[in-house]
Amino acid sequence: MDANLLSSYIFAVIVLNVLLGLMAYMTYIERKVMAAMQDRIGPNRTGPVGLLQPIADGLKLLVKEDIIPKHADRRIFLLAPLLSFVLAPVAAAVIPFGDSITVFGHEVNLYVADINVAVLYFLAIGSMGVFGIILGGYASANRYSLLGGLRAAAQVISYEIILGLSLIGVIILSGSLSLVEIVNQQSETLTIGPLQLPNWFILSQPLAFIIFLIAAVAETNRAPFDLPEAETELIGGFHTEYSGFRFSFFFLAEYISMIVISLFAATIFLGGTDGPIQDGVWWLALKACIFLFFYIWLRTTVPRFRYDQLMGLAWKVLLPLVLINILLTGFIRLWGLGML
Amino acid sequence: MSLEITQGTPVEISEERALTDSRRQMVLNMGPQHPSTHGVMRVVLTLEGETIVDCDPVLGYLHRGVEKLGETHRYSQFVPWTDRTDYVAAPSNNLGYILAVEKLCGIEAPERATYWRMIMGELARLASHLVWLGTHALDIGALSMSLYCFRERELILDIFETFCGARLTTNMMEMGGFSRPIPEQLPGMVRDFCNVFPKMQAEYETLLSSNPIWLSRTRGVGVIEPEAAISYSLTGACLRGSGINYDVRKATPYLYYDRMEFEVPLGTRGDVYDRYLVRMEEMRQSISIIEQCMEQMPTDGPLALTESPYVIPEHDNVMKTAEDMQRHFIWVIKGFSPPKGEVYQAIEHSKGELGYYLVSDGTPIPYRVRLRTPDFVNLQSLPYMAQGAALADVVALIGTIDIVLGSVDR
Amino acid sequence: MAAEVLIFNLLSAVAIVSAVAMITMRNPVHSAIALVLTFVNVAAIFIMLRAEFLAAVQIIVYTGAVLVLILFVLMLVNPDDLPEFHSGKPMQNVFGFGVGLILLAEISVAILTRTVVAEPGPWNEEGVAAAGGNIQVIGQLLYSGYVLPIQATALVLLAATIGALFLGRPDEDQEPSPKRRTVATISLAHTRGADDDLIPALRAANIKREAGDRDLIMARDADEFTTSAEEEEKKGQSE
Amino acid sequence: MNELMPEQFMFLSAALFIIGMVGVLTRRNVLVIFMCVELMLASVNIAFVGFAWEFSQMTGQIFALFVIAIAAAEAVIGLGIIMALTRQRDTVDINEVRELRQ
Repeated sequence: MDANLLSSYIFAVIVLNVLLGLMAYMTYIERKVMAAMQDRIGPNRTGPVGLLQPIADGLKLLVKEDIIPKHADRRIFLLAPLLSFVLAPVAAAVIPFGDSITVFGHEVNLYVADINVAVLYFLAIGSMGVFGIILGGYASANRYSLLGGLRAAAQVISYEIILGLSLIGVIILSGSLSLVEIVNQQSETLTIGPLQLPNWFILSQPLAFIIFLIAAVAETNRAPFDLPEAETELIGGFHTEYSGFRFSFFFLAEYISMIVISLFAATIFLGGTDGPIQDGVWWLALKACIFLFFYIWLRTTVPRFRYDQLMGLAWKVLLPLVLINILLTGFIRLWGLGML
Repeated sequence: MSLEITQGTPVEISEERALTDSRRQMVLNMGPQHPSTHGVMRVVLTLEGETIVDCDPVLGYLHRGVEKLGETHRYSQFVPWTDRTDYVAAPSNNLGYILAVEKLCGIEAPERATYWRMIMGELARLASHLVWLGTHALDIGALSMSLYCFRERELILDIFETFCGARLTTNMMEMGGFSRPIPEQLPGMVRDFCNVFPKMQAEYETLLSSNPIWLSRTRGVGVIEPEAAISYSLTGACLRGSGINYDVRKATPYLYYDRMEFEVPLGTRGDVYDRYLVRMEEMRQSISIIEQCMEQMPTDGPLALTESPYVIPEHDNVMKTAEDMQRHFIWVIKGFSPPKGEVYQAIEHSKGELGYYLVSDGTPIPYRVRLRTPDFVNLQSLPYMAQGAALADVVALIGTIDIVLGSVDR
Repeated sequence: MAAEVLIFNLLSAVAIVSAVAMITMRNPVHSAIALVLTFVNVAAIFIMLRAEFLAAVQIIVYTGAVLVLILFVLMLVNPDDLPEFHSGKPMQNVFGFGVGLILLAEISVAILTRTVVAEPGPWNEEGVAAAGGNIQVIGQLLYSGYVLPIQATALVLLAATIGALFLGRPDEDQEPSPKRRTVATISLAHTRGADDDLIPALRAANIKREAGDRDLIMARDADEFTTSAEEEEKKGQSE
Repeated sequence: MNELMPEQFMFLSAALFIIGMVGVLTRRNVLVIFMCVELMLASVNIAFVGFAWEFSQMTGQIFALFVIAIAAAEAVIGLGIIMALTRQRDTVDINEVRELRQ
């Protein structure tokens, strides 16, 4: 096995573990931030300022009884959370965490894979991720779960389209589907008169960025698009019947996909590891944190959409906007190339 | 087993019908253990996709026979039971019952006590509206509202605690006024609250009224036409949201509401949003009423009609004079016997017209106690509003009726 | 390279086994999951055959969209009696397998005796890499030599969308949902009545403008708005 | 066998196609039949892509792309028909749908 492949494997393991650890503390940070926004204290009993809370939660979920409903479709019921959980971190494979570094004399790339269809790969994994939710909803033999699964199917199909189309503008400008290439292009400096601006795609594609943000929230089933699990309507929706570590798989999957999509957004629109001083993975982390904060902020602030309003937003508002964005970007690109 | 509901439609039949119906209808049993039914209410929904075809509320999971209990307790012993009907606005329930008994006995509390009763009633309305707002917003998905609302409700509960020692089940009102002195710090607390609260309320409104998702979730949803509102016998914000000008405080003023200057907000469309606006405006009017009460209230004067045989004698005198001691003994052991007759007293409760109907046969125990609880009557409109609505709207509709299951099931 | 062959054979075996599972599973949802597995393996085989773009499209379109739609319809059409076995009649089964075997034999012969060999094109591994990658090559070819077919495909998709809209619209003969009961105004059994018709009476009212287009009417007195519009009109005429 | 042979993908394509065909012929649930049709289309794609790989051409891949696009259109229409069918007849059993057989 050549060293390149080996280093990729090692890096993949590192990314996976960091993601899992981040995810655990993501729940802690979410609870703390929400508490601050809602005028309360948040977890503060387990460890100093509640820092051990995620571990306590994880332990609790692991040792809880694993209940399988009597009429459930047993095999699918067991499969669904695994499917969700396995697919969530896989998408992180294409995210570049920086340039290559030298470890023990080996050149190690700070990404798991640089494939030329990275953006499509990301979308493909995202579209597979919904299977866990749909199947979990179906297999629970519970009508709330079934409704949750149906909602998830319709919602993810609709917003997958929006998500994909919102990236087309960036792809037109960069001319590549590889995330490494997209990041490299963004690290150039744009000079407009006296202004020295980074060539981040958020500046050239602001509309696409906003639409991507909305679609990303919908894609991860977070408030205000958390219809598949709307706890005040569907009592948890697709995971109503899940308990113990199977529930925690769904839970982990949701948070991991949140982190991954934040990293992806930071990579595509905010220049990834590019920063004003000393480029590096910390810039990516900072940018992703902004997105994650945005997620939490939304959750504390806005009410939930209704099913028909959700669909209406996707098809009547976002789709036309994103198509207009593609058209405009195409024209500008052609004009820039001197083809018009 | 066949559960009869008000319209005489057995629940079992509707489930059977849905199962044999060829049109892919699904029966969804919402509750009694559901986070958004505000307690133990069960709603049997017949769905087609996400659209509601039929909606049957099933009540009685919290039935404790409060009315029957009233027929086995002496008049003054029933007051704590009224706390436990609508437990988010206990002082209002106490007030309605005490007013009914006072009407039966033909006595009236002194001026100062009446003003305090009004203040406590309006504070109870505010507390109840805050709980309503928080839970209603939470049902629709605005997570933080409930915490903000409960924060402000805490101030009101502190006032209740200072006044009577209890926070939730206050058992606050007494025959003929108040037998204990008003705590010194209480007027200051009420004034502070009146100063703080409008700012807080403005904050809530910026969070909700200008939020497009909140607007789209509440506007045009659950419309009750004025005719329907009247024929369903709705009261409170459900009626006024549809534009009917009926407020017990204005229509048949009790206490000193005829001395107050306040306005009754009326909606124009009768949807969830109008009821929200009406309740928000009612909160502002309540604050103004409390302020007027604090202004008009005499600083001195008796708090209770201690001379009346229906009222417990002053605590200080019980141990000093033989007469008061005897009266006290009889009042506590035997209770008082109002004259024969029947009486209906309605008050404007936070949820609508709360009526107490009492029949006295001249003994210390009432012959009949009947509660006209507003949310029980208002809940009738749920199937009317839910038909053709989306599944997600049901929680908004249950929220907009503002039910407390203790009061619905009694 | 032997590893390549091994991986290919493994992927093919899983694809075939799950395809067989698809047609033999009793529960259509299980069939759909088996089909997902087949498609994922097919996508992997596409990557092995140097068609990365197609692999991604295969997953996004087939598994991501088409199969999610199928699952959606599966759950929607009959949620209560979903796991039903819709297998064919015995005759049908025998006939089906027979035809399958015959076809398999025919195709096997055709493959093994294949003589047609085309000229190798320029797009071998080096050629594709030189042109910038699989996607770049497909893009360039698609929008140079295949403009007309791609337009036609776009038209087909548009027609399909319109057709699906037409098919999916609600039934015309569907029984209308029960009409809302509107009842004539009755008295509230209190000293005050209520308006039959609010709107004209409200023109003179004390109106508080709320957010947006909403108004709240502030009633100062219980006697406001208790006469109907008709009565008002009559009063005005008599005066 | 040290190298990937063209016969391998051809047999895979044929096998998947035939499995799909047998499914169409033997199953009665219209949705499963529909899935079988999708499988047959995918198997044809394998052949297209395989030949493109064998002869270092791109035409096969481009045609596979068209096939996927048409399959998506077909899926939309097919599922629409199935929805309309279940709405009117309340069945997904192909043997009970005989309107066109007369």
